[in-house]
Amino acid sequence: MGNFLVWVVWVGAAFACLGSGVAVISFTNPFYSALALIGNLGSLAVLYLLASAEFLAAAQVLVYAGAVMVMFLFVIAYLGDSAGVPFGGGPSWVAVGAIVASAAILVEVVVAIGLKAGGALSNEADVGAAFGSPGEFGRLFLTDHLLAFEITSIVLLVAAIGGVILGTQTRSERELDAQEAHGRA
Amino acid sequence: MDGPDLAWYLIVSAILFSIGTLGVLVRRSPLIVLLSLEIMLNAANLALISFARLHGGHDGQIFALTVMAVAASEVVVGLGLIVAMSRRRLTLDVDSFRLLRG
Amino acid sequence: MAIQAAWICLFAPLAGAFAITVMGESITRRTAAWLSTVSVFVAFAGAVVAFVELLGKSAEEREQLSTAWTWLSTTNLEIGMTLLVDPLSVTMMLIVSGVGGLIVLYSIGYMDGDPEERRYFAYMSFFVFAMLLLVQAGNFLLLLAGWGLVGLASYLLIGFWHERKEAVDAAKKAFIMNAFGDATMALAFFVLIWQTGSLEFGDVFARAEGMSSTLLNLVALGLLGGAVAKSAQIPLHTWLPDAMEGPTPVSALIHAATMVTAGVYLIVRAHPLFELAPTIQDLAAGLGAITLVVAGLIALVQTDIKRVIAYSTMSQIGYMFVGVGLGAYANGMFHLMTHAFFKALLFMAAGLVIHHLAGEQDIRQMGGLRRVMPKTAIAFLVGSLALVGIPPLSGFFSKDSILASALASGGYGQLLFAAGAAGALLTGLYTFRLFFTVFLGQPSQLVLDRDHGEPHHRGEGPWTMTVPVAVLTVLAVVGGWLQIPDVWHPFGDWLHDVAEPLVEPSVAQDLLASALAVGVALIGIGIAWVFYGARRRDLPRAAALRDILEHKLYVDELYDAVFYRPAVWMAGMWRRTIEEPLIGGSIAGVSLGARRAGSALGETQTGYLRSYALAIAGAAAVLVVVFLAVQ
Amino acid sequence: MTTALIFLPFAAAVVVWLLPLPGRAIGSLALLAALAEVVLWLVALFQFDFEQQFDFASPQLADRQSWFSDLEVSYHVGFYGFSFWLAGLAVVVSTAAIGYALWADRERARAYHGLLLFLLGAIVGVFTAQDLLLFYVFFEAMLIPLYVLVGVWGGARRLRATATFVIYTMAGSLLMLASIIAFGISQGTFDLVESGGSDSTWIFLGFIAAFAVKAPLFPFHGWLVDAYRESPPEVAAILSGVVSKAAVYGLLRIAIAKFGEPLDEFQTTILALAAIGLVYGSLLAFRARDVRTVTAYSSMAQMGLIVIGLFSLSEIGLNGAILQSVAHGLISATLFLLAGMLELRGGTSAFAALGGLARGRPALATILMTTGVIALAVPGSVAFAGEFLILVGVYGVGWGWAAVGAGAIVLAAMYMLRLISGVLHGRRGPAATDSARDLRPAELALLVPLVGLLLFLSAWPAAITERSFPIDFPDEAAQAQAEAEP
Repeated sequence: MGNFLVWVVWVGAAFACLGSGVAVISFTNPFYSALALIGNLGSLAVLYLLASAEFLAAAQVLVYAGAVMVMFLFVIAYLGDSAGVPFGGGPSWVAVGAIVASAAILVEVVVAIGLKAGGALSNEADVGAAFGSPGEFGRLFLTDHLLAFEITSIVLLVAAIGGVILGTQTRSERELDAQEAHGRA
Repeated sequence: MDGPDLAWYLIVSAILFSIGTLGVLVRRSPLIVLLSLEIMLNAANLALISFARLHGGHDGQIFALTVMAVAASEVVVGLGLIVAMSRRRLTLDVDSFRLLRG
Repeated sequence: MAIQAAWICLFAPLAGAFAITVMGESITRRTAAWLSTVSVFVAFAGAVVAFVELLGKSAEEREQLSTAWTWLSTTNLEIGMTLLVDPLSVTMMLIVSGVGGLIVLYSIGYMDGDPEERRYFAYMSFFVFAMLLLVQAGNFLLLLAGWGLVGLASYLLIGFWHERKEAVDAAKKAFIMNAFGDATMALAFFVLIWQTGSLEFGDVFARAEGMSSTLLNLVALGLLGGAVAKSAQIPLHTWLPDAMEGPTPVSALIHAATMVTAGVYLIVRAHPLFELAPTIQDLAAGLGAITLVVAGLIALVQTDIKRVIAYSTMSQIGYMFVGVGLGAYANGMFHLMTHAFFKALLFMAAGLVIHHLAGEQDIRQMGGLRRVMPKTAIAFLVGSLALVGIPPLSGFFSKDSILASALASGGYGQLLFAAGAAGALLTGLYTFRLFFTVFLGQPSQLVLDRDHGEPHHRGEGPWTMTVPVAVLTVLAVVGGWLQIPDVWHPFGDWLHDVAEPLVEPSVAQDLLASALAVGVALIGIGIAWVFYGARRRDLPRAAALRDILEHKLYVDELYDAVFYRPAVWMAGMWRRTIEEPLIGGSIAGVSLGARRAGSALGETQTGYLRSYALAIAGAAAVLVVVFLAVQ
Repeated sequence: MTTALIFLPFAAAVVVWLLPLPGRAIGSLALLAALAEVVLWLVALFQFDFEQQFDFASPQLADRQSWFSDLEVSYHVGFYGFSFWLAGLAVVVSTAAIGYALWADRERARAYHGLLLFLLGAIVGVFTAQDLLLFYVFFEAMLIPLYVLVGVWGGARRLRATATFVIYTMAGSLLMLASIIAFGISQGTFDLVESGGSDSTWIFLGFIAAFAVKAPLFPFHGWLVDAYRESPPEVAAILSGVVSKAAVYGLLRIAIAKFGEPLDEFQTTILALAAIGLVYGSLLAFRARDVRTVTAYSSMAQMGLIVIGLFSLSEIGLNGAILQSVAHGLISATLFLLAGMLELRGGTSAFAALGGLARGRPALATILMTTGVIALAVPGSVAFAGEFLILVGVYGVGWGWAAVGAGAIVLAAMYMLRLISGVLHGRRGPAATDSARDLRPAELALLVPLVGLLLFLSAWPAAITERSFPIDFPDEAAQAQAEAEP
């Protein structure tokens, strides 16, 4: 019975995930897209949980859906009207090519999975309760994956500095603002 | 294990990745391109986590966490660029940046 | 002692040339001239010492070798800077440095006032060095070195007046035809090295007998090629008349007395090789015979005083070739020596005339000079008589000994004898045509003008010019007395051990040859008297023959058509068909292709960011297929 | 010792680049460094043991340091008799070139002199490298300054010249790199002394391609004329005099020393290409219109001759090739420097504009005449000695090669005499004005040592031939001789 419940949850999460993904790329208004992405991230977190990645599921919700997406929404709000551009367009071969390429990747991956399905893919390892727990992560990050950890920290630091620099107003931009303000007045 | 085969996780991951790709390739708004990128990264994360489960090792999950950190950084830089563009009164349309034209 | 003298003899002129070159304008022209003269006379002194030394030794001990340093070597081949002193080389050393010294002395007067006198004397000293190197060389390669360097000196001196195009062209022509001879000699040496492993005269001659007759013929032919080019024998003769563009003393020294006779020296020096290739030796004699007749004929129609003498030189060298080609080595060398005396005399006397007439060389402008320049006329007459072979002057003894040898050499020899006798007739004719035209008759307008003109040219020349002429006049008279057939032959004995003659004419043959030669020569003089002497008869016209002779049998034109023009054409054609379109074009093609490809690829750079992303995605799709397939 | 010889110029180049001195001062400094290099070479001359048996397995004055030990790559340098002379040639010619650059007062002197010194160091490196990878590094290091020197300081069409030069040399050296890697991997070491021979045709051809471009052999000479004509004269002097000898060293040290079967297989082909180059270059030189082009094509012809000597594969031919390399290096350097001096005076080296320069300019006339007659290999000159040995060597392969070579002597006489007459003789050309003065003492100071060396070697060519391959091995000539004497 528990099995059935798992199935229901999984199917629900999977469809929510795919549906919200389609929604992200279909809305014209970026605001709605961003909201759809939050849904997408949330349903993914459910899938993570089902795959025994509890810590990651939590991080997904807290960091991604929480922090990152809020930033997105701030920016969209800041941009206001100017964020809206036509949906697609450009040369038609780009659109056609995009569909073909995406479909091709999808088909190929599915074929690849199908070739392996039923064999190795069905025999997952037995894992203990500690699998995917924060404690385990902490231990690994400070032992085996110390380098990855450090590099990640440097990447984050660099990104932070980059964000600050990109966000700083330059003189030419201040002049633009001043002109506009003057024009309005 | 309870629930579906890991193959299904991978199939969801593949579909999600394709949706993200389509979004990146079709949409002109840099914001939505950025969002689609997030979808692609998450699709990859899902695959990583599935394989971690399959092999019973933590490496995949560690990798996924790193991807998240990188994704966050990427969002910071991407959004920073978008804001800077808008402040310079540039159109927020990826098709309008064509300086690379040969 | 003889060896040390030989080294001094060799290097004194080089030192002179070097000193004049390096000191440049810090010495006066006159000093440079004397420096050169002294250096050549020092060489002569060295030659005399060596000669006296050798005279005092027995015949077997007269050959001495001395190696100062290794000139060129590899593991299996060692070629030393080796001098060979033996009767043959000492004879040549005496002739070269002795006659050379007189001519350099003569040049002091002749070249006086030329702005580049220093250069002239440096070249002259250098030439004497090169010629001495040629005759003293102890191996074939050093001989070739001297051979090439005399060619170089000849080039430098023919083109001495380098602002005249004719002079420069003549110089180049002389050099290139001689370079051809150098090349054939070099080829012969390649064969010798591979067959005998050495270029030392002794080793080569000792080992040559083991060679196949084909190779021996090739070697001899190669050497003959060099000899023919250097000695201006048919068919490589056309440079010598043009070489008369150089100053007259140069013509006397290089193109009469010494360098052009080097071919004769070479055949004598390498006679063991030629004797192993009798066909080629006969060919040498045959070429000599053809040359002596043809050159005599051409000399008949020349109007330039120096060119007449130049053709006469070719003709006389033809006699020498006949002599050495038949194996009468001492006789050939003897004629070489006497010829050096009387031909240098003729050139220098002609030089006096030219000097007197301020550079005029056309005999049609001359005449009656006997009255103005009586001593010169006598000298010229002595030289002419010696050349024609009138007893008891030197030419008689030397030329008749060659003719006698020819008479003694069987059927082929008698054919050559006939040619030689015809040549004697021609010699008498053209020589006295020249003498009568220039010195007899009424003084021409030019002569009268010059004589009442500048006082500088009064008289017959400064003492530096007249003394050498006087000395050579004496030598031209007495030079032949060294060898009187069947009576007295120190010259033949002197050279006997170096080059044993192959023929020994009998007394009867000697007498017959002498009588015939003198007889036809007198007939020649008589004909000349009829046409050019007091009476001045009109000449038979024979325009076609004249034309052929004046164009030197069209050999120049032939070479022009066969070698020069094809080379020029080929160079031009290669430049048009290979160098520019293929070699240059391939570069242009590569760069054009790269540029085209670049702009074509540039088209794909639309600038749409999404098209780049699409490319990435498409590539990923393709890569997945590749991975699946490879797996 | 060898290391010092290589790195002295490099160090000097760095100093010259860094010191902020004015042009003349920096030029003098560079000249001093070059003279120091000459002195160093002379010191090495006395240390070198010419008595020692020649053997490719034992370079002298060698230095060795491991570089990448897992690939068996090492910094390994050393001299053999023949490479010692080539290095000496490089040092002497480069010194004269640097002196000329000082005299001509080039713009941006620090960069210019620095590059020249760098070039010198790389060339000495090429002539000493005993490790293939090191050889490649120096080979390429030699090309970089050349690209810049031609491309920046060259004549009007310098960009085209540089582009052509780059394309050709790059194509050649990339093929060589492929060959080096294949050879090194298959041998398990890149060390030339330790590695054995190979029979691979493709590896052999890769090396040949690089050296054929460098020499250049017909038909790989497309870069030659433009590069020699457009570069500054002192660079052309180094390029034709010295850099082309890197091909000689490479052919000898690698192609001939390491390959057995392919060498026999391709001997005729390479001899044929070299012979074609010899005749072709001579004929084109004969029709060229200025001093530089004549010298350029004659250079090609001479390199053809040298390659003929190398590929005669006989000891005499090899000896001749080395002697001729040294002689040709000195000759073409002198001629290019002279062409530069003529250009400084009249702005051109075209025969149409020159002529009649002998009158009143004795020093110029004497130097040009002396160099010219040595260049045309007048018997008795060092060039003649070299050609003679080469042709003796190749006569053993076939008499036809020797005959072609001997014919080329006549052609050489034709084009060289044309050059001499075109500049010195005949009527005065428009560029031969009174302001075109005789050679100045400074110019004589550059040329007289070169010409003096040529004359010295003419008097004693054995100085080099006795000391290039001091070895006794019975080759074919000796066998033939032994057969001739029963």
